[in-house]
Amino acid sequence: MLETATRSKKSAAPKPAPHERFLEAFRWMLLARTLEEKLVSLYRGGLITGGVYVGRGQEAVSVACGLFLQKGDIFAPLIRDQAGRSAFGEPLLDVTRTYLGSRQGPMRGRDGNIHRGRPRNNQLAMISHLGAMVSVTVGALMAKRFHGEKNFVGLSCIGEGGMQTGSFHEGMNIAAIEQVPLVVVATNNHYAYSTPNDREFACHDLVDRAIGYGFEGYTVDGTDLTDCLDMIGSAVKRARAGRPPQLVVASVLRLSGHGEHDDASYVTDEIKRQPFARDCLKLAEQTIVDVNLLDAATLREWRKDAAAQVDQAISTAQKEAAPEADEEDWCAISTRDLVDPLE
Amino acid sequence: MLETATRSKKSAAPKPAPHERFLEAFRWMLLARTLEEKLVSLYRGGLITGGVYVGRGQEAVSVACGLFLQKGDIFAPLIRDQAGRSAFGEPLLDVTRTYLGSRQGPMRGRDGNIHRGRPRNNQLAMISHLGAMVSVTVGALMAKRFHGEKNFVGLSCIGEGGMQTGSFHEGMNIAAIEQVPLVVVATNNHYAYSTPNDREFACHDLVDRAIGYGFEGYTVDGTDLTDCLDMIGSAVKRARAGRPPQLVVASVLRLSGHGEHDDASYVTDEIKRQPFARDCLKLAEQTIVDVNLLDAATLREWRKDAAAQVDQAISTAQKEAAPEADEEDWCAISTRDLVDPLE
Amino acid sequence: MSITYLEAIREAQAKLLRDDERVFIYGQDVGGTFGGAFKATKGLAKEFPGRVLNTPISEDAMIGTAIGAAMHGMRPIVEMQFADFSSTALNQILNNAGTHYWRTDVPVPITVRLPSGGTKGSGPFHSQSMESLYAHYPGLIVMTPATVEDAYSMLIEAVAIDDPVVYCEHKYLYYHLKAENLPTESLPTGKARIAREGRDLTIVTYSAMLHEALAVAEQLATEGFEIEVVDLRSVKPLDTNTVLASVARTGRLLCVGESFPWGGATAEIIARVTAEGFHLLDAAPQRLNAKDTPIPYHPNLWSAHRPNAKEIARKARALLRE
Amino acid sequence: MSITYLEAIREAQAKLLRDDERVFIYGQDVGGTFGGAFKATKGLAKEFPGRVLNTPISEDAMIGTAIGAAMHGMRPIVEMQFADFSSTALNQILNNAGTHYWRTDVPVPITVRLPSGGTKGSGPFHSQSMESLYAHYPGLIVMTPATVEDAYSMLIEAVAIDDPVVYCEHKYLYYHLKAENLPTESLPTGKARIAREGRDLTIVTYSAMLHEALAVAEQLATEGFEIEVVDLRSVKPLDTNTVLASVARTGRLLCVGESFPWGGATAEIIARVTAEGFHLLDAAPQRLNAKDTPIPYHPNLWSAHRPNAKEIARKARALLRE
Ligand SMILES: Cc1ncc(C[n+]2csc(CCOP(=O)(O)OP(=O)(O)O)c2C)c(N)n1
Ligand SMILES: Cc1ncc(C[n+]2csc(CCOP(=O)(O)OP(=O)(O)O)c2C)c(N)n1
Ligand SMILES: [Mg+2]
Ligand SMILES: [Mg+2]
Repeated sequence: MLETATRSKKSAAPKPAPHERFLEAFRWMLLARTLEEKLVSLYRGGLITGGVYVGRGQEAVSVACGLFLQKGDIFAPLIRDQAGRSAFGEPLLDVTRTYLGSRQGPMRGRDGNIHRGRPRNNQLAMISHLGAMVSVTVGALMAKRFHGEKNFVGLSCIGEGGMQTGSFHEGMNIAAIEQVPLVVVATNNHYAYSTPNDREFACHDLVDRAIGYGFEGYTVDGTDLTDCLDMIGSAVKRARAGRPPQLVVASVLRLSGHGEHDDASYVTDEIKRQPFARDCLKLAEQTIVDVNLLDAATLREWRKDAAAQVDQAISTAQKEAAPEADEEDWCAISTRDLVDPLE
Repeated sequence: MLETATRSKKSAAPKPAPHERFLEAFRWMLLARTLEEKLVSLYRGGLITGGVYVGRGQEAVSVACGLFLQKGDIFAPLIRDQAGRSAFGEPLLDVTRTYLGSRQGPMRGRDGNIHRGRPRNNQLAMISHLGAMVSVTVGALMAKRFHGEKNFVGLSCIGEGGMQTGSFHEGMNIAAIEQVPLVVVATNNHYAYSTPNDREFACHDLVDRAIGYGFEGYTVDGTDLTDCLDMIGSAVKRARAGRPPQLVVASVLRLSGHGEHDDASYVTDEIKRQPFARDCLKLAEQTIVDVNLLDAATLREWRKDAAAQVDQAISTAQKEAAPEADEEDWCAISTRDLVDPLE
Repeated sequence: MSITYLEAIREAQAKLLRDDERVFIYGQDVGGTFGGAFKATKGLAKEFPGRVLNTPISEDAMIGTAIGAAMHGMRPIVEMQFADFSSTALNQILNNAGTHYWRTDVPVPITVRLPSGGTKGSGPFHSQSMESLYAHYPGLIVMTPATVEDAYSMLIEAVAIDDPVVYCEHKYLYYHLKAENLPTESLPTGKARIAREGRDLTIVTYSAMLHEALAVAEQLATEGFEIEVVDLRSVKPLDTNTVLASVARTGRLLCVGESFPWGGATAEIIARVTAEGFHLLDAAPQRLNAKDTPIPYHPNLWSAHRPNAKEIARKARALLRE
Repeated sequence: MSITYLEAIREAQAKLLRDDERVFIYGQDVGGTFGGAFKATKGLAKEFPGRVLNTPISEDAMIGTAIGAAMHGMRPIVEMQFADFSSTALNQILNNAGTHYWRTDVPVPITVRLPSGGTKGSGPFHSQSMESLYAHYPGLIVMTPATVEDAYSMLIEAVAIDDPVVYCEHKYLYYHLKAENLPTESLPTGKARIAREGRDLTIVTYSAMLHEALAVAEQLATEGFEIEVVDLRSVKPLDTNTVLASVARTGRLLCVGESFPWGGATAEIIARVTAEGFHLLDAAPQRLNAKDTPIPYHPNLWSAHRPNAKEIARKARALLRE
């Protein structure tokens, strides 16, 4: 059962039928939701230092970001991309170790929560400064082209808030100039922290930015898993096939606070009644039930499996030692003989 | 005769007939061209320290930027806006004093060439970092709104190269959010220094960026003075009337080097043959002759007048003393008792 | 009544909005019902409609807009959500605001609030102390208030000053620090304060490290040493005279700052004191800064990365023995 | 043969492109037939097709792209058109490149070339020396070559180093400085060089100021003083040992740098020397920097704004008298 999180990417396997892909995606979403709910309860219990940031309500978009990428593709997830990270191959232990400050995690206690990644495995480690990772993704793709690699793509995630940074603009523009096979998935979850769209931008539709960069632009209903899989899947396919860079703008509502410290009391009732405020996970489950893709027992089994995986990842990380200051080498550069002899 | 450069804005006067406006604009263009040719020859003669940057070929766009602004409007010109600066009311002496390093110029030898302005007279003093002046213009307009002023606009210039900066993006976006009465005139002169358009951006037409910001967008033939006056004039009018911010994208060729140190040998023959490579000043003069707006004697008179104004501004500035280090107070802040007692 | 450092910042802004119609507040999430990531502007948007404005995530444009408004008669206060994010506004701060008066004779009275410094679990991008970057460049005043009283009075002063002010408020002090009352008078900016008198050693510091230094002074008092603690209050201008006068009394100098070690405030103090007060020193002046790595997320690492009371005490004792 | 500082930079890049297929050059106007605002890449685009690429005016993205490429096996050299414009890339340099190895264990071998320092008539935005900003933050190596030989060999070394390097090349030296040959061997980065031996006073400096210091040493020699001149070569790492050894010989220290006075390299040197070599000093260590204003356009002002031979000589004489 536990292989769900660790089975390798199936790039060589035959293309799954649409409903198989749907179920696979759903299972990652379920895992992400389960994991994040657990992280939230640990946070509430005072067991996590720093913030907890979840992707509740955004799992359908996110999972589609991770699911179509193959080994060798570049993925630059952001704050709300647990589903996509898992689908891309991030072990649950990377998450729990980072949140719980295990010295064995990929960040070794040096960085926390969502600021994690494994650049060697093509999962970039976001910095906080929004927008900054787009051009980094472009550079990674250029490196692959320099190396003569073929058939690769990169996917970089952004929120509608991050789209307003200068860094994002420069990254989009340079991607189009360099004609790298890039997909940018922008999730408009209607808030940047507490700030509603009307103080974030003034255009009618963010997808209208695509043309100004020389990207191809698409919109997607982020609450609808089928739509997400279709639209993001085909954007990835187009980028891989050599079409111009792709911008996909998804519409959802963030179904949580900005972080778990935030009660999101600024979210208006009116917005909560919008179609984009629906819970993509519930909708996907409803589809599964309606179309009878799974029987109730299997669904129950999947839930249990997700919970078991999460529990194990948490209990493993919890048992691991924290980093200790006197075991740190406190070197910010890898070239040890060039470390400045500052006291 | 000399009043051309100093007569005050005619906002209260009745609206001039189109051909009067055309002639007025032409006269400023002529003055700018005459001035800049003289500055170039001073530079070649080693009489100007630092660079000389001219607007040759861009006078029609530029003059239209300055001409429709009234007292109280904000103008943020850039590198190639001599015509617009003059039309907005910048005295020629400001130019010659700055280029020649007179201590009496607005920059007092502290800054040079195009980096000049009189913020108190609403002509902003650009910093070199491109894109940075858009948001500054927005702020100035917000201040006016805070003060309860009415009926004002701001106009901020940019090149197609500067449009690729993050700063420009943020400035455009915040302008639209704040719904300030702003016109941004972007001049695509087909090069940023030596870099041709295909390494600057990859969209089909830069005006397509307007929609993504919530601006109204227009294109204009920058070689055609009538078109420039029409399009920029009406953009200013729309902004003043409360329409959303306006983006006008003009197409021209820079008919000079980036600066006078640059022979522009990278400009291809093919591009020199394009319609946008025509000289707007020659075209305007041709129109004047064709439609018989002026007789030859008056035209000659205007030329002589322009030359006389320029000569006078140069000879005045040349006679003035240079700044001296021991008369500088070397204070970067105005609050003298908070100057840091650094040696 | 009891008021925190954070509340003092909020109260100062409320007063500024009340007393001066040129003031407005500009920043991410400062408005609405929310009142900022740290609630430093809580309630102000409602109390002062149209004057506490949310911005997009556009630090460069936030500062650019403030500069334009300031040039035209307003007194904007820009809140950066975290000091660390001001890196993307740095060009506007240094090259536009910082040069404007000198170039054009028109000052730019903006106040940029930087929630600064480390707190546990905040990591490399939500913990930085950037005062040394901003002080290095000409044209800016850099305030680093360490007390509730200074947080209040210096913010009010910042807005009154005609020049750009970078106001570094320390997040660790937000809730930790309390005072009985808001001050009615205060030292002017540019004057350091003797936070504790002593005669054996001078510790010069500012912002959150003041409290570590005071704790050390307290502790060393039990060992028979009298430590004088100088709170710089602003790192630019930097009150060299007060520091020199203290070193004249004690003969020993330890400078403590939370920013990165290379260059910066502690080096600047030492360079000044040794240039002008070399003969006053009975021992080599020393300094203590954060370590030369990004700021770690994990509390175990973080508390060793910043200078802490234990380290300061160790350094102080070594200096006292010399 | 005679080769300028600028040609050495071009030659180093040609060699790097020739010898190492991971290298590419990225920057505004570096490509085409143009070869950069200063011609530091002249001819290279033609000689190495597809590896010398013009970029849009997007400093943040230029560095971001380089980081991504470096992380994946390339060795990008990014040319900033002027150091001053790196302010808009500073976030990527400090917070992305500078933290990456420490956070992820994956180093980011980018080289950022900054055409630095003042030349007459260049004004506030084309004259800056930014080494102190970059050295203040962790994670970067900051080179400041002062000779043709170092310009060449340190650039080659910069690209070989697995960590991000900020390479500050001085525009004033581009044409002014010539050497007979390119070096075949060199000191490694991190080692300062005794540029002139002496026993009365140590002047520690780097980049263009080295030549002012050497001129002063020459001049003071006629007055009977022997000045030792130390060329730091890199300000981070900073070779404290060589400086201390020199001060041990001379007992007197003057630090000269062209960047702004508050904080920065000269303060850092003094803080280190006084902490570790206090007893070696016979007089108060002094420093000389540019003035604390933006860099003026007019040559009359500019030549007084930067430290110049006359000022250095004045300071040196005063120090020698003490
Ligand atoms: C440059 C920058 N400024 C400010 C922040 C602080 N910040 C973190 S997340 C956030 C809101 C992000 O909104 P959005 O991009 O829409 O993503 P969402 O949180 O909605 O998923 C802000 C302002 C930041 N990370 N980066
Ligand atoms: C942020 C920034 N980077 C680099 C430069 C150097 N630079 C000055 S002008 C110029 C080209 C500008 O091109 P464009 O905006 O098209 O204006 P044009 O010169 O064509 O009128 C460059 C790269 C700059 N001024 N600002
Ligand atoms: Mg959002
Ligand atoms: Mg151009």
